[in-house]
Amino acid sequence: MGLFLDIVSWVLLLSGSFFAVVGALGVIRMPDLFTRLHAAGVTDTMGAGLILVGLMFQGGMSLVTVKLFMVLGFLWFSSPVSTYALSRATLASGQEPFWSEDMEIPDTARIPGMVYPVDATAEGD
Amino acid sequence: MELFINFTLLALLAVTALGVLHVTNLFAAVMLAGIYSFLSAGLFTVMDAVDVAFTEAAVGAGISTVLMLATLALVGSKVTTPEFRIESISVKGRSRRPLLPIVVVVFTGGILAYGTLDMPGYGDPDNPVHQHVAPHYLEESGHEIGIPNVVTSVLASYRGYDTMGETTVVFTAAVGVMILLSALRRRDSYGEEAWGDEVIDDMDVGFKDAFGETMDPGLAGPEREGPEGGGG
Amino acid sequence: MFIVATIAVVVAMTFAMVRALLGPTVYDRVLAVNMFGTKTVLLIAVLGFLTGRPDFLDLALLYALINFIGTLAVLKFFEYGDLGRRVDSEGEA
Amino acid sequence: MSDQVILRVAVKIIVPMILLYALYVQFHGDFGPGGGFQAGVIFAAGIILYGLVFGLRRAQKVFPTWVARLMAASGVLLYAGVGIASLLLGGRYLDYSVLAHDPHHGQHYGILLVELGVMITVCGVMITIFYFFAARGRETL
Repeated sequence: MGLFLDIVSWVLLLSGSFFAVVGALGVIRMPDLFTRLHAAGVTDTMGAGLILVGLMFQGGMSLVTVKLFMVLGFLWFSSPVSTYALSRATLASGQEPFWSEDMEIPDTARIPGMVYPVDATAEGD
Repeated sequence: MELFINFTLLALLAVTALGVLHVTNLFAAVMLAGIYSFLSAGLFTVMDAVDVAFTEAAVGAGISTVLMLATLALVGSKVTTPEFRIESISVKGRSRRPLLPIVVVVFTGGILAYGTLDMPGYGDPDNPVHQHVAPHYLEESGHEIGIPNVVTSVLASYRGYDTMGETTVVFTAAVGVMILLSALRRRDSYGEEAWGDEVIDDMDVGFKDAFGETMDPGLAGPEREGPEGGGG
Repeated sequence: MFIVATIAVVVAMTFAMVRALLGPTVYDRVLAVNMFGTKTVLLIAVLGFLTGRPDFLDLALLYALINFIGTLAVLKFFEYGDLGRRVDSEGEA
Repeated sequence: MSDQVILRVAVKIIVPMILLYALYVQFHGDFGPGGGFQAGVIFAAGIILYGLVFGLRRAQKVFPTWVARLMAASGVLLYAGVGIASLLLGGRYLDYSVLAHDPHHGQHYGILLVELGVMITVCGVMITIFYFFAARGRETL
């Protein structure tokens, strides 16, 4: 049983490390902020999640596991919120993501007062 | 292994420090200062100074970014470029290059680095620090004070005077900030008719509540214009 | 095995820092700092297991909670230019 | 700018946790890392986060300025008062052993009170400084 738990935790740790490095690589390699946000999301969810769950298997039934669980909970709570706030602030600042030409932007996703390139081309026609 | 982590973190720390010097946008400098704080907290953790790392985490990540941004809101984020500074110096007569400061800094740094050669190694039990009172604290804290965390017992009991002085310093810092910013506000209020800012009125009301109605008329804002609807 | 995780986290930290140094816009730097904070949480957690003292997790917990504040302060600053305002229109604008 | 529901809901959930964690750091400081200074800073950070998202005015309704100032002063007073109390009880200044019949208990009470004083002062000071800076920032707008 102990060996089985160790193997599970190793696998989780290794895959978590993989996701952390890959996501970080994406943060460097991606072309604009929104795609970089996507890559950073990988490290925040998969990387942090798998590594922390792997550590939980090592911690066993103890206070350590509870604390790890709380850390994971807070990370998974705060990191999407800050990603949301960041992307929103970036949009509001006027930096535009790579829209495709004929992409439909639903009304719920629009920020009031912002000019979207799709509309501009549509009005131009 | 710990050596590897130490080296990497220290190298990153140095790179961050250089980056803070290099960037001309002060917002970017604030961001890099945040990274610096994270890195030093990591280093403190590696060096087992968990309480220090705790302080660094709380202050560096939570408060100092906010306060630095608040300062930037007051002073603006532009930094004068080095060219401009050189010109402004050369106006005075001699054209001075920033070579002298670099020489001084490198020389001083070299002397300091030379001085460290005589210091005992990190964690060496023969360190002078570990010779005098530290063994007493570590050995006697258990039955003299009776709490498990020696750091707390040293901080609050053995060195209670120091901590009280530090608390007073923190308090004095707040008083200083209050005096400085209040003085600025006061000077503004002479020139202007109205504040145009309910928040500051709120603060003045709070001041009155705390210290009674006796206020310097120069400090007190004009009457509040009825109840505001906001906040709800 | 913790060693692999530690190295991976440190490498990820380095990448995040490269982005913070390069970052063309300020938002890239914010992203990098936010990610750096997450990686610090991971590093502290993994280090605790690596050195056999998982008590350090309090620190990781603190970072997980506090990291949020810096990011929000920066974003609020950029969106509104000041820190004292409510984050919507009905407040004081 | 439309309202940011996500941000406000998230902050409403996370601020109590930060405040609770500050109290944990405060009272767990005898056993693990942490203590009065850290707890005060964390508590203040929670209030500041609230102020960042809900605005300075609402934060000042939750945590009025005069409370912050009162805390900044009374923490130092509490600290010094513990010293005076130990003087009056026949010990030396800030010698907590005389605070209770058992020296250990006295030390416990003393450290608890002293750390509480540090926390109160630090928390009040941080919040006061934030209020002042944020209010100044609004003037320049």
